[in-house]
Amino acid sequence: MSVNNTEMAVRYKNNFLKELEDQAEMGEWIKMCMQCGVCAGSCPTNFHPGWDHPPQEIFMMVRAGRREEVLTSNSMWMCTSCYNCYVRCPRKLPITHIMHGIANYAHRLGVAPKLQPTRNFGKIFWNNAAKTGRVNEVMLTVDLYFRNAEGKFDLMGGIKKALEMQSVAIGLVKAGRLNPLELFGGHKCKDQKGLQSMLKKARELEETRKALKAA
Amino acid sequence: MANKEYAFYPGCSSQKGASSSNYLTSVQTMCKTLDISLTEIPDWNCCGASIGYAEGGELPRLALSGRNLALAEKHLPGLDVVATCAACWLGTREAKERLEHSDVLMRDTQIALKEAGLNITVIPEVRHMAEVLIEDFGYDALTKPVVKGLDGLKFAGYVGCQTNRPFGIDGESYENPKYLDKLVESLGGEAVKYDQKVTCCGGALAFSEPEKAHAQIKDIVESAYDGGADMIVTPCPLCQANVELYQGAINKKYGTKFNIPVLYYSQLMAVAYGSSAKEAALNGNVIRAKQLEALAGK
Amino acid sequence: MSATMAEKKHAAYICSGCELGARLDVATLVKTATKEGKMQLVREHAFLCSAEGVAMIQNDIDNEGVTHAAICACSRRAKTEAFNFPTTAISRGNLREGVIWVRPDTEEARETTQEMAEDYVRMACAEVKAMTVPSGNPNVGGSKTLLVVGGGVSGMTSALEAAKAGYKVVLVEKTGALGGWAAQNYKRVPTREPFKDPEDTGVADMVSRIAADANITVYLNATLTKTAGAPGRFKADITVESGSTVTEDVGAIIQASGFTLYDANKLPHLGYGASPDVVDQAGLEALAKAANGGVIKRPSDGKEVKSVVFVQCAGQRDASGEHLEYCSGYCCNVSVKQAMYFKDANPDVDTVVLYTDLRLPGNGEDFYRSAQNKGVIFSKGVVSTVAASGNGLTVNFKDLILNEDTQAQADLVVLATGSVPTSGPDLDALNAAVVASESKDADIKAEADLQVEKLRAKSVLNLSYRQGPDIPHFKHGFNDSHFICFPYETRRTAIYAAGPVRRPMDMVQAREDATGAAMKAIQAVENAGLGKAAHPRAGDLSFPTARLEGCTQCKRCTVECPFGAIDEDEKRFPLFNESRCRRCGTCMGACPVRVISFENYSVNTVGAQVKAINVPDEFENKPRILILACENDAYPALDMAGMNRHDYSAFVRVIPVRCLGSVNTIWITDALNSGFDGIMLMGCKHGEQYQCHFVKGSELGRYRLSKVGDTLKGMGLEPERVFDTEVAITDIVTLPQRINDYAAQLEAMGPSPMKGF
Amino acid sequence: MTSIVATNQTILVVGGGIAGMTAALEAAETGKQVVLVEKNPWLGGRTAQLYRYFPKMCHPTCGLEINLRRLKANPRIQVLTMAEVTGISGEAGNYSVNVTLSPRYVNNKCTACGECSKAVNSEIADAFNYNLGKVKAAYLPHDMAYPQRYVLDPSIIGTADAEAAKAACKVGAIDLDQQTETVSLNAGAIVWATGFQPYAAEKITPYRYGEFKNVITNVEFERLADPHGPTKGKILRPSDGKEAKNVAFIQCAGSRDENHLRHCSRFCCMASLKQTHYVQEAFGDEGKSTIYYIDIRAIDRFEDFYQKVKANPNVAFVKSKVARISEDKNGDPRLWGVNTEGYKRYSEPHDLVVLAVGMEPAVKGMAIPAALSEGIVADSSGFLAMNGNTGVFGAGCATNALDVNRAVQSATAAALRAIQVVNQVARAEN
Repeated sequence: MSVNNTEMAVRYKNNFLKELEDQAEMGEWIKMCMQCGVCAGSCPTNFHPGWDHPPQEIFMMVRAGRREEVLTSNSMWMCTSCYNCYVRCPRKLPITHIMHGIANYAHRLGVAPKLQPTRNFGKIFWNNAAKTGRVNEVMLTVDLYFRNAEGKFDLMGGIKKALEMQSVAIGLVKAGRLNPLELFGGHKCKDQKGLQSMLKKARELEETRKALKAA
Repeated sequence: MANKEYAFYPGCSSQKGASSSNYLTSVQTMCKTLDISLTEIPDWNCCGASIGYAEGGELPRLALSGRNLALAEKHLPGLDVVATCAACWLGTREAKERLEHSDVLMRDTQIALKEAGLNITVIPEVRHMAEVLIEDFGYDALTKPVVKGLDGLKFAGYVGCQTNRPFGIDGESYENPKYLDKLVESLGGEAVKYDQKVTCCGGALAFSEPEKAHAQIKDIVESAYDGGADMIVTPCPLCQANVELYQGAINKKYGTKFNIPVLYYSQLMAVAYGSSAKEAALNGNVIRAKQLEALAGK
Repeated sequence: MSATMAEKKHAAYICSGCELGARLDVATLVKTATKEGKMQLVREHAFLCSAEGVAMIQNDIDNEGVTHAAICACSRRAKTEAFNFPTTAISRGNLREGVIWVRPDTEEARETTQEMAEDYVRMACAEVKAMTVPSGNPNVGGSKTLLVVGGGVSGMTSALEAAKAGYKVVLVEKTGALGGWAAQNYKRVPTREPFKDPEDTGVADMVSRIAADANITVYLNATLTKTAGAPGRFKADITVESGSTVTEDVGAIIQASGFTLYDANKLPHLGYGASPDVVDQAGLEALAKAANGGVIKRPSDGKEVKSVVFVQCAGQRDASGEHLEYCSGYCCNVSVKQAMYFKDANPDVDTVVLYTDLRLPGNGEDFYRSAQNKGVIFSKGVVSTVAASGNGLTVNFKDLILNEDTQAQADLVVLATGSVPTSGPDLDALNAAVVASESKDADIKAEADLQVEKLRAKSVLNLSYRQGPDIPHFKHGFNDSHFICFPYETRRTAIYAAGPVRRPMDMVQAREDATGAAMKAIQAVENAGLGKAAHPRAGDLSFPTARLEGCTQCKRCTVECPFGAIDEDEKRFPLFNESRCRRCGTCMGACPVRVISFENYSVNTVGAQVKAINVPDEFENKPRILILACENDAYPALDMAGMNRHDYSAFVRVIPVRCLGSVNTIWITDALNSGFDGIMLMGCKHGEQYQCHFVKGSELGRYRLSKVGDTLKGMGLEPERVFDTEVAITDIVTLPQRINDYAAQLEAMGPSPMKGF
Repeated sequence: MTSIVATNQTILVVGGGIAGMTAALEAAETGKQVVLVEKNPWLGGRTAQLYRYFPKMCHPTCGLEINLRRLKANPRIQVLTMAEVTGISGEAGNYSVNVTLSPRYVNNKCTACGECSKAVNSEIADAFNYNLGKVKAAYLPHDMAYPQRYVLDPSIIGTADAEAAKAACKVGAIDLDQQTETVSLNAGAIVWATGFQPYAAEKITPYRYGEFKNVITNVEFERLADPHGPTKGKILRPSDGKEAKNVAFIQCAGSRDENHLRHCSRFCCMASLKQTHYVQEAFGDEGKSTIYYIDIRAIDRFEDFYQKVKANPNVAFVKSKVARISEDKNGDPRLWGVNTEGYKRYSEPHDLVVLAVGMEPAVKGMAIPAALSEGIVADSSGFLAMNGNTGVFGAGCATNALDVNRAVQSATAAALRAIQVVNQVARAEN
């Protein structure tokens, strides 16, 4: 393959590695990988199609300075948080968290794959939980089904998906494990004010900390 | 004065009308028999779950868990925090470890907690209910209250991921943990041998990329059947939901005829301890566990 | 104390324990020993290895004047602590492992088994009569001083460790200072916990300890111009810069002549020579020394190095054969260390190590982790070329993990080129050139003379040995030992190679190796002083003697000795240097006129056994097969076959030999003449993967015996009558089968026509 | 009561494997008094349990024979088998050592005739063959066991079997009254050559050793290939005795792994390369080997050996640390992982899996007596490292992960270090 020289110039340099050490959760561990590949083989989604790069390969790409490819890769978003890689890594790298960290960084930069469904769901989930401090499963489902990847409300798409899941939903309602009334508000924390300002402060602190490192 | 007391962290999915509300019901029944008193952490919040990484970032997630820990410490001093949900337990325990190992993170978390008028001095132990049963009671003690042994019933003990890795139950192997089997056996049931005991159910991908999750769930259910199991039993709400709810979809896609009940260990215990089907929340199963219901009805 | 003819008294002891009494007619064996064995004293005992049995023998030695005893009981490998009579000549008749344990306990087998036993009694008697107790080599040298050649870490270690044990050392270094390669280093790879950072080379400390050590004499700018003599009495001519020569008396020699880096000029494709910013590991050490902890600057323009790429296996592990085929073992560690030079001075320097297999054994893994932790990037990649580009260098390589051809830019490139031993000339090449130089053709001669001069100039030891001036090479020019269990066994007694001259190694290994070499050298001088043999017949007091009046000066002994022990005197007779000898007997086997012998092992001790064997005239059920078995592997294998009760033919008679190399063809012709139907020769594997404990012994023996074909033809015998079979000590199951197959083959061939003559 | 002659000029060697034997022999052949202590009933250690050596493919028993002959011929070495050092006090040049001897129940009258074994019925696990087979409870540990004396297993003492053995012995070599005894002796210097133990493979849980019958270790594979092993040299897999023609070798099984052994054990790569020859030897071109590795560490001239194996079309190399093993219905172990050279997934069944388990120093976890810890310390992997002036010296695999050749060098060096101490004592006393 041919690579243009501007990109070449940063190949196999510490720049990107350093960037992730500063910006990505647990990024300081990436350099410790010895390329044994046990993580790749341990990942349940590895044996499904449509997976670009296993963790070990991502880590090698980081060292090779392939910034764009790494950050736009869908690989990190394949993580099911099963922790197989984490417990088997001979170098004790917290691989699950590193992958989450890189994903989160790519997401923050806004370069992560737009239509990546897990990225989308992760966003929906967090906002759902952070809104009241407790997950509202009904709203979660609605947001998941009735919003497209850009977050726009999408009735037809929603109805289609809902129909697919109809039997499941009915089963749950029958079993008392799905309460439609939650559409109109459900469980929430009492101390909303405290909770929200806590989260706001946490977000601020994190941003400043990372900005400082970037500087 | 109860036999044992704990600060209880039920988690979102256990709430009334939520996807694992039957888990909570059966746990409460089980605890009554074992004389365990669970005091809910006042105004607890979501743990952020693993999937929270995408939008949440590190510190906000730590703050969420930090808040629960601070509340537990404040209102229920000296009590271990016990979670029934694998994700809640894992998220909270990870937070404990990170905060205890990083001054920077602890400092920032405290600053955030201050906004909610809270702070952490000593982080309590964070434990999973299964851990508590095994370590604080032990299999023999769990056998004692059995009045309706699960004799002749075959269970596939599905441990899954997050109660098993990275922390797991002390002394168990990641690849072949035995605690769930032993639990089943201590209730008189038979734990079948099958090889997908710790296979991931797909976790959050069940929502975002169902086809990937379904493929894994298929492997799990298939091998449970191959092992000769009548039912699957698990300690994790997400495992329970994923493995139970998508059997229909999988049948459609793969032409299988799956219809195997997926229960919580707590439901088995409730029944074995002589509680009614309702107390064991067997009505909370989408795929009904007829054999258990029959036993409970006797 | 050696017994003279006058006071000889021969006794035989026959054991009836371990079922021998039940399986054999011991009374007849006693008769055999008395009548045919001509033993003056014969005793039977029910449990000969018991305290009482041993006391009985000892009493005969002390009070009956027994000087020679044939002990007919179990194998010579068994009960050695019981049958231990150092002042008496002892032979062992192997009636247990060699007879009753390899024969079925049946009526029909009884007769042939008995015949077997009787022969072994005859053989034991005949052998012991031909033996005398060795009195030790009289020609011992007294020097216990060690000569160490080479003043690098290996040589300095040998010197210091030997001196610490109380031995005098002469240390010869060809340059003007001690320290060798290590002295060129800025720091060395860590040698102890936590294996995280480079540490001081320790050279200065060693040099000062040597200076302070009264036991060590150092010659700088000095070379060894002549080494004559033998263990315990070497005379080493040491010539110093001025040209003056000192002669030192030394007892043993340690060759620690070290290595040089593989010449990077042979790697133009990696940019060496094209750009001053491509250096080898020595070049980088020089830069690091200059920087002395500060930032490292590149040679071309003195600019601070901001990025460096290390190319592993440069000119090594090369299958094409153009460069080094081997791996030098230490280079991965060294590159890790050198990358740290940069990182420790400035963490922002980009350091990339390109490797195919990272080889950091043992705690090297900690060093590797430490480097990663410091931000050194490791990439599994194969470098194709290094080219100057603009103001820097471009390293083109294939990233094997990312599976793509790619490149990296660098201010500096370091080539890990590996080591080439300073091991003296290849003796085979030299000897070939010497032969050629005797050519009549003037051109060939001139060419050869030049070659001889060139090769001789490379000599490190300049031994005045007939077989050449240095230690023979093993592989890739290293002076290593071929043995796994016995790494110090070179083919020159009391001369030990140490450090990177014997195989590529790092400093930690070199120090260990040099200490071990000092151990062996000390052992060698001690034993040379007592006239004892060195490994593998350690402690053997026998030594070869030659009846020169019968010698035809054929030179076979001097050429064949695997250890270069035999020179020629001014009258061109073989001159034995006993303390160089390893007692394998190859010279004895090679001698066409049979003038060479050992006191306890000779043409006679074996020949007498061959003659003692009763070869019946009739063939029916009584063929005879002679087995000459190497005592190191074949004989133990036969013993263990017995221990496992694997039967084999009752018609074989086994005689252990020190080495196939010691087998003299006279034994073969005698045996054939006396009517043996077949002869099996059992020796160790030879060739590149030889297992012969005397290196070349089995090979030389085989070559020699392959010539008996003509003899056989001359006698009108089929070539199959002599069968050479390679035996490993583990052939416990297959060996009896091979014996039986051969017996069957002879059965089919019919009797030897020589029978009854 | 066992009597040992020893003074403060005696060198005590602990461990009778190839390192210990070498140290003892080199010292004795230099004229020193040596006491050699071995906990097994026989000498030779783990090398005696190997079928072949790399890179020569020669047989360890060949060198053992020479070493035993050196030993038999040397009056300066006293050998104590079934013996363990239980206490050390004193300092360099003057140690006093307690050695505890377990009863063999067979005295030196034994002629190794084997009658006792015939008489005994009960069988015990065959320790020499890593318990892959069984032996009679009255046994000669192996063909080259030295001392060449039978052993009675404690389990039969007090039973009819023991009496039967005693009755069968015509030379009165069986002494059922033998007791454990502790003797104390002097020593000027000590060589600690206690060797290594193969890493406990069951701890590497993803590989299911102990659960899946057809997952074995490299040391066990040596016994399978050995004609004197439990399968008479046939490479048969444990589950069903089927010929194992498709063998997988998993490198770094425990080594280079912070969950297990943090060090590289050095010998395992060469051992597996060697063992591919066993497969080839047994099945010719039908024998297939696959080596799963991170880095092939065929150091220095061993590279030749690696290149030869690499050239063999029946041997495949996959750069991958195997993630896990599952078991197919037919008993085939199935390996799951990713070939990291260009990201290739695999899920491969094999007839047999050989775990190239690494070395753990046998001293690990063993309480180093106070007198030793002065001069000798354990590194992070538990290997012995020298620490200043001392009369105690590590040798062989007690000091590092070494192959046989390097272990012998290390032992030879240790012998000199010990001699330095006793020579100093001698000089002081003269």
